[in-house]
Amino acid sequence: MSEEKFQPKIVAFVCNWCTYTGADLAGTSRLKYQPNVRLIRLPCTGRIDPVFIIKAFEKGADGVLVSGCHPGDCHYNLGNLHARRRFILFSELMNYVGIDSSRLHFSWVSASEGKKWVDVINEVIDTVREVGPFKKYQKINKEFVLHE
Amino acid sequence: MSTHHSANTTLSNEIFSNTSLNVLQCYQCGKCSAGCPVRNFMIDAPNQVVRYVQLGFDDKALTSSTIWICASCQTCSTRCPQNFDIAKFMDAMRETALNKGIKPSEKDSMEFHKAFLNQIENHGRAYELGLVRDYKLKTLNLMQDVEVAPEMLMKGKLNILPHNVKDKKPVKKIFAKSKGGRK
Amino acid sequence: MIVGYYPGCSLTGTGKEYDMSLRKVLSLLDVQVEEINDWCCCGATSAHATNHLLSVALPARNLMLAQKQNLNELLAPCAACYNRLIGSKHEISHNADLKKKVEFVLEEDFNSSTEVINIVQLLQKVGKEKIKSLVKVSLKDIKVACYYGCLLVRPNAVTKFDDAENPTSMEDIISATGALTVEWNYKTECCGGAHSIARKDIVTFLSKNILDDAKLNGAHVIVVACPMCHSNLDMRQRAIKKLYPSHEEIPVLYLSELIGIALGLNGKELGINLHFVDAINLLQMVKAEM
Amino acid sequence: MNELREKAKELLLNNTVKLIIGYANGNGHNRTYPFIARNAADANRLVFNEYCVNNLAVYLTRKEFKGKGIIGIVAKGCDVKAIIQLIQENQINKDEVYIIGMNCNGAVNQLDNSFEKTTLAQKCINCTVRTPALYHALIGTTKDIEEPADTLGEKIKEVEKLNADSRWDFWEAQFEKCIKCYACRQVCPLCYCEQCIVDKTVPRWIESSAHTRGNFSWNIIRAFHLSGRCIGCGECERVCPMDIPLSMLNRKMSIIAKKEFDYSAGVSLDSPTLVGTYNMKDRQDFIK
Amino acid sequence: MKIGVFVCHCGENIGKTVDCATVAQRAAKIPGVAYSVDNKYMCSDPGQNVIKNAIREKKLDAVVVASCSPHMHEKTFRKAAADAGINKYLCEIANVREQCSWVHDNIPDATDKALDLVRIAVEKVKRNIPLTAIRVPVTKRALVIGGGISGIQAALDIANSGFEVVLVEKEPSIGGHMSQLSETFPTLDCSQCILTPRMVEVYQHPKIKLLTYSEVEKVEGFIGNFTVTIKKKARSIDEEKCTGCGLCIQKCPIKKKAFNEFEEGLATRPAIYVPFPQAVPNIPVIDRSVCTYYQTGKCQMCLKVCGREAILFEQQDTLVTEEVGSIVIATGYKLYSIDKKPEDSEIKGYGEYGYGKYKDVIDGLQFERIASASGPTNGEILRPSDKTQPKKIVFIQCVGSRDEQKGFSYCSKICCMYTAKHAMLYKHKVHDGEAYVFYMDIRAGGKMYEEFVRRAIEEDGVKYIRGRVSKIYRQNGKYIVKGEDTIAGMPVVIDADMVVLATAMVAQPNASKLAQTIGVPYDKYGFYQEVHPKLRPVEVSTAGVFLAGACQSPKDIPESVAMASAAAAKSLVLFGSDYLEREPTVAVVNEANCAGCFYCLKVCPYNAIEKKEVKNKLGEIIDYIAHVNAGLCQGCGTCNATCPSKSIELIGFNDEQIYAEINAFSESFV
Repeated sequence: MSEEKFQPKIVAFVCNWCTYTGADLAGTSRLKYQPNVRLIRLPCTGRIDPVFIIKAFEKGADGVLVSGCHPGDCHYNLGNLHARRRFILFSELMNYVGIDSSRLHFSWVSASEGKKWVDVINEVIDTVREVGPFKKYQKINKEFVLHE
Repeated sequence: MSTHHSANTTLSNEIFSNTSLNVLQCYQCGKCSAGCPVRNFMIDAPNQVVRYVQLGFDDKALTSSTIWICASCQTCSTRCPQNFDIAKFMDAMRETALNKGIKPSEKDSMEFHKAFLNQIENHGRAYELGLVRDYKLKTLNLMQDVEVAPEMLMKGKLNILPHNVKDKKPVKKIFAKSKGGRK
Repeated sequence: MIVGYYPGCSLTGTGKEYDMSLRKVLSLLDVQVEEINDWCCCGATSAHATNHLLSVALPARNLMLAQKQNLNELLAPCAACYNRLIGSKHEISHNADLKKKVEFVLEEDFNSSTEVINIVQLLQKVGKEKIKSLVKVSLKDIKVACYYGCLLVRPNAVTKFDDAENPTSMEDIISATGALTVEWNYKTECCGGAHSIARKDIVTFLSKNILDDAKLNGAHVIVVACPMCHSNLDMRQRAIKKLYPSHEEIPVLYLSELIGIALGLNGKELGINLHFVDAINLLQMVKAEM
Repeated sequence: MNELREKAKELLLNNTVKLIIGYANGNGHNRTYPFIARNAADANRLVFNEYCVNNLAVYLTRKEFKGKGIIGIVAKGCDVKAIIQLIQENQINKDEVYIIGMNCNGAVNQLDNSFEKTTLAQKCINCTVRTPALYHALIGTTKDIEEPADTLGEKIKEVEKLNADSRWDFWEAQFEKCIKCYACRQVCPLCYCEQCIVDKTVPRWIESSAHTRGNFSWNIIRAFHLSGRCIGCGECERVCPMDIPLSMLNRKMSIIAKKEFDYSAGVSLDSPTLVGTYNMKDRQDFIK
Repeated sequence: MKIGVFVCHCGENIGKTVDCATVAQRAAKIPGVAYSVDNKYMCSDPGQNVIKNAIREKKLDAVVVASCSPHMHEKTFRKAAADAGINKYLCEIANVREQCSWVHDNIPDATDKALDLVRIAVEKVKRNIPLTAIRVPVTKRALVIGGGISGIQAALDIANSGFEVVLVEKEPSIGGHMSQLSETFPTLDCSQCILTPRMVEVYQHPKIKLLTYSEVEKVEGFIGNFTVTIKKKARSIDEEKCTGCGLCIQKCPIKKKAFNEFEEGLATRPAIYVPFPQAVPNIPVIDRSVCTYYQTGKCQMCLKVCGREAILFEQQDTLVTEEVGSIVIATGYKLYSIDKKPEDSEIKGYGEYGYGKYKDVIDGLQFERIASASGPTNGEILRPSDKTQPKKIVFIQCVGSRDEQKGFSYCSKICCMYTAKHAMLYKHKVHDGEAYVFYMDIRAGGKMYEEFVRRAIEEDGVKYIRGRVSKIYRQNGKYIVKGEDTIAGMPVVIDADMVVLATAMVAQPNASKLAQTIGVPYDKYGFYQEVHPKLRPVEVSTAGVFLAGACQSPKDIPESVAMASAAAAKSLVLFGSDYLEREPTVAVVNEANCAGCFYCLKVCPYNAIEKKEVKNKLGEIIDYIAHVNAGLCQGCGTCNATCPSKSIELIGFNDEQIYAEINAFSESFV
């Protein structure tokens, strides 16, 4: 391959109990995935505020993944259910202003789903790679830096 | 279905890339062979053919009569505990054998398939009398079915003239392009 | 009800009585069939045993023809054709790469939404009650072994029709005629259809096992929904008798023929006279005409 | 008019309410402004007409009124929705507000400098609360009015039809204009936070300088914080000096709330809030 | 602030794909990092000393350890930091093993990522503040759910240590599946004989409160302080009055109608019954679904014959609450039932084996009952259809196990052994009989297990055939079993009189419901998920909850008992101290900014948010704002994300820390 593949920057906000542990399991099982993701560990998807996602884009992320426990599996019983409702509203809003599901991803990955974590993260990276660098956001970022 | 494949033998790789069947999924329980209705006519059991491919004995697998005796009834696939589609595997083996120019040990079956497809290529539909004629000339099984053929003719079950589709071109084209696509 | 009709090659030749009886029965049941214009062979076992792409492309062409005739449902009475049609559609929709290849071969986009159904499914749609209401001849004195063969139920993930190991839908339909159905073991065992011509020995052996088990479980008749099964089970009984002189013949009817008898059609109208094994005794049992 | 003034006088004189938040006539123009009536004389200055477009509910959360006895308010149906929402969010005590509900025949937007040329306000199109859902006294009557087409809904649909990049471009062009004057926040009855997130400095989630990047996050987060809460009074858009179509954001969120959760803000005191509740059956087809 | 960074090689585990020396060098340049070093094994004593010495010598304020997952060694490193004199919450972990070196192959990529993870952790730790663990009292009392052998063992171990136990069993008697077994491998001792004394001990134990015919409805609270609501299903019997005389059972007119669960459907029972003669407690229960009185309003025969008036037709289900400090889950397993495909399940069933259709095709537990001296045939091997002695019997292993298509891909572990036992028992009882076992592999790992299987083959002449059976059908009164001997490469057809299927052990059908009630993760099969497969096999991620027996995965009696004792020991560890230390990651309210909208209260899963009065100088209430009850807060942070003005924040994961982490991300890619 002559031309350099675009390496997207992905930030993943994950809950400590399910997805983070599932990602650990992927490691324990020595499954492989692409290295373009940086995880930020939070106690629960309930802790994930939409401002985190916007800030991640502002800081240069090409894609964001939010991942937690399946409904019913939440370590805090209900955190992910409140989060889910918040994500419905926020993902619709983001889509409306032009950040669609190719850049903003959500998943439920349980502590036992190491394989699913690998599949999800590879899919997210591939999808974001397909749509390319988030030039639109980088433009307003750049202008901002100049402005400052 | 497993997407990971590392048997790394020629044939297993070829089958994996053509059909996504991973022969390593087979754990040799023999349930396919146990339920195979034509097992008694085989020398190698179906699971043994899979085993040959697992071990890289590709020729042994491709020349086994088993792949031609298989009646494609899919009983094996339906019951395989590992969800390995053995019937599809057998299809792939036959197609591979043909592409590699390996003479099927079951020559007659092959001749039948050839004669059958020939009919369709030329007429668009199967035409039994022509089919039987072509097949018998090839295999010299001239006396086969003498006990039923005349009566079939009499009962109007064997058509004397071929059925033709009105427009033969599309079907011919499908044949031509499919052969091309096989390579 | 209007339904598309794909007779397939067999129904124009060895299985022509299936075609005859089916058209008559369906018209009595107020089902109109609309044959696909200029359909071609589905490729049968020969294609899929030797050339995968061809085996998908031929049915795909027919599905596209059906689509162009705006048919929502397509009846494929031959179990082999049914299996090839529904199987190809499944494969194309689950394999984008194959879809591209098929479109290359067909030289058009494949977008057929026509649903392929078998005869049992069609009769289920007509409804047992409807059949029951039209029964003129009760078949209560005969015991039927329903033979599904391989291709109606397998692979179950594709056909999604009935239980793969112990199907009962044909029995259910037949109960509308008053006939009794027997429990037996060879409902879904293969008759060796693909080997019909090249390996007569295999077919003879498999057919004998099927026939024997049906008789052992008290059946007077075997009912099939496939012309390949029919020719193996009906025609091969002569060869079986040669090998095993003690073999007692058992008539083999198409599902449409059995229902036709119940609906008051006579043997000739249904093409029962075209069978190799005489069904006269059977017809006499229910006091139906040949 | 007299009915309102009489009622106001009665309430003030018998000490039912401490004061009444209402509208009074401006100077010579077809214009009204918010007015606090504290006695019978003040009551005589109260008016209610099609120029009373302001949502006065915003004053109810003011420190100077809160906890100071029962406050009367002249409220249209849409204003009452805001009051209901405020009660649900514990911002006002429902026993400490006296709603003088106004049967409303639509308010008008004042478009030109002379305040002569008028059209029916966007919020009045397809209004379902011309008689308020909650009131202590009800004044006036409703009559049939002519309603123009709902252009806001159409505008939203047009943006929805664009591809993601074009949607982005549309909004970028809008947010670029924002000068961070916060008039939208100031006029919004539901922006009652003691300290707005945009004013928070540790950490600074939203950059406060007027630049597209900070503007983008400000407007998005504001729309998100109002989702399931905005009652659609349109005051933010009305006061925006840069003509940012903020209603296109807020209405869109209301449409989502209706579609996904069959929820409308400010409709009844008994319905649970949208955020703060969940349903096991909430949609999750977008979650892998 | 002076931060130390410590990069662990974990032998080759990290070092192979992450260039640890480079990471350490580059980390030194991160602002605030005063010291940075790599080491072969950070978690080892010398490794920990590197950290401790650096803290002391370099006067570090905080440390970041780049190593394995925080779930592995966060505790270790925090303790090391604390030993060296800094607050343990000023230690953060960068997970460069599970989430970096083990999942990536490319060294430059993995090294870059590792450095990023370090940077993120450094930025977070800069904003960490010293915290003190929260102390909560411990209720020294345990709940054991499930009264099978695992639950019995766990309950006895805890009770014998002097602590109270509440044992909840959903069936009318304790004993579980073990009470159904005939003899146990590899010693062939009688199952009932070794189990019954334990059951009685439970019943008579002064420290054990036994609640049979009861189910856990609700669990609230947290480790050391659970409040459990238990539903006592109506037995229709006054347990105080009943003497267990059994007269009611004898006189019940519904003699042979009801399905006998204990006998696995091979026998029937009356409407009022005890499951089996040795039942504990020996108190009957009325099966209302078959009882004539409940169906028609007439009969009341049991009431008429009961000398103690102990029959209570009007009895209702009751709820009882219990305060406990730990919970042991020992809910066991079910056998894969293949006769009928369950709705909304992916199980396809084995139509080809005819289970459910043929009476003489039975499962392992049914054979246990047939072989049991107390069973429906008094231990004589007779086939269910016609009560004749089968002369040819076929056992099929791995039915439902190791079968992705029709069952589960896991191995049920015990079937090899119990099939060998079954075949052996059969041969001991039917000397002229033939026994065939179809197997794929023999998995006889265990003390005296392999020897046991060899005995079946060599001494008792059981014929083992390697291959799976494809079909069973009935012909001429025989069951035709079609298999393949894959060693000989030959088809095998056996005309058997009876077939025993070694069906898979599966999770209880309502396992996920209980899991959600308690907050226990479970795997895709419904088995409960332990925290660590090797080092913490009886703990789950919810602290204070422990697992015992087959609810965690298929296992045999000795393993279940060992696990039960382990779970008991874990509870006792908890009861060893009066107070527990809890993570201080709780939410706090910025009272000056709180507008009192109480969305936080609405979303809090623990009701930890209270309304706090705000008073003016005159002492009048002028407003309400939110307040967190730190004892109830579990630290999920949902309130923090919901609060529009961020006036409630989660300590340890506050906005500033997360902002810094996101910010670190941006630097990392520049």
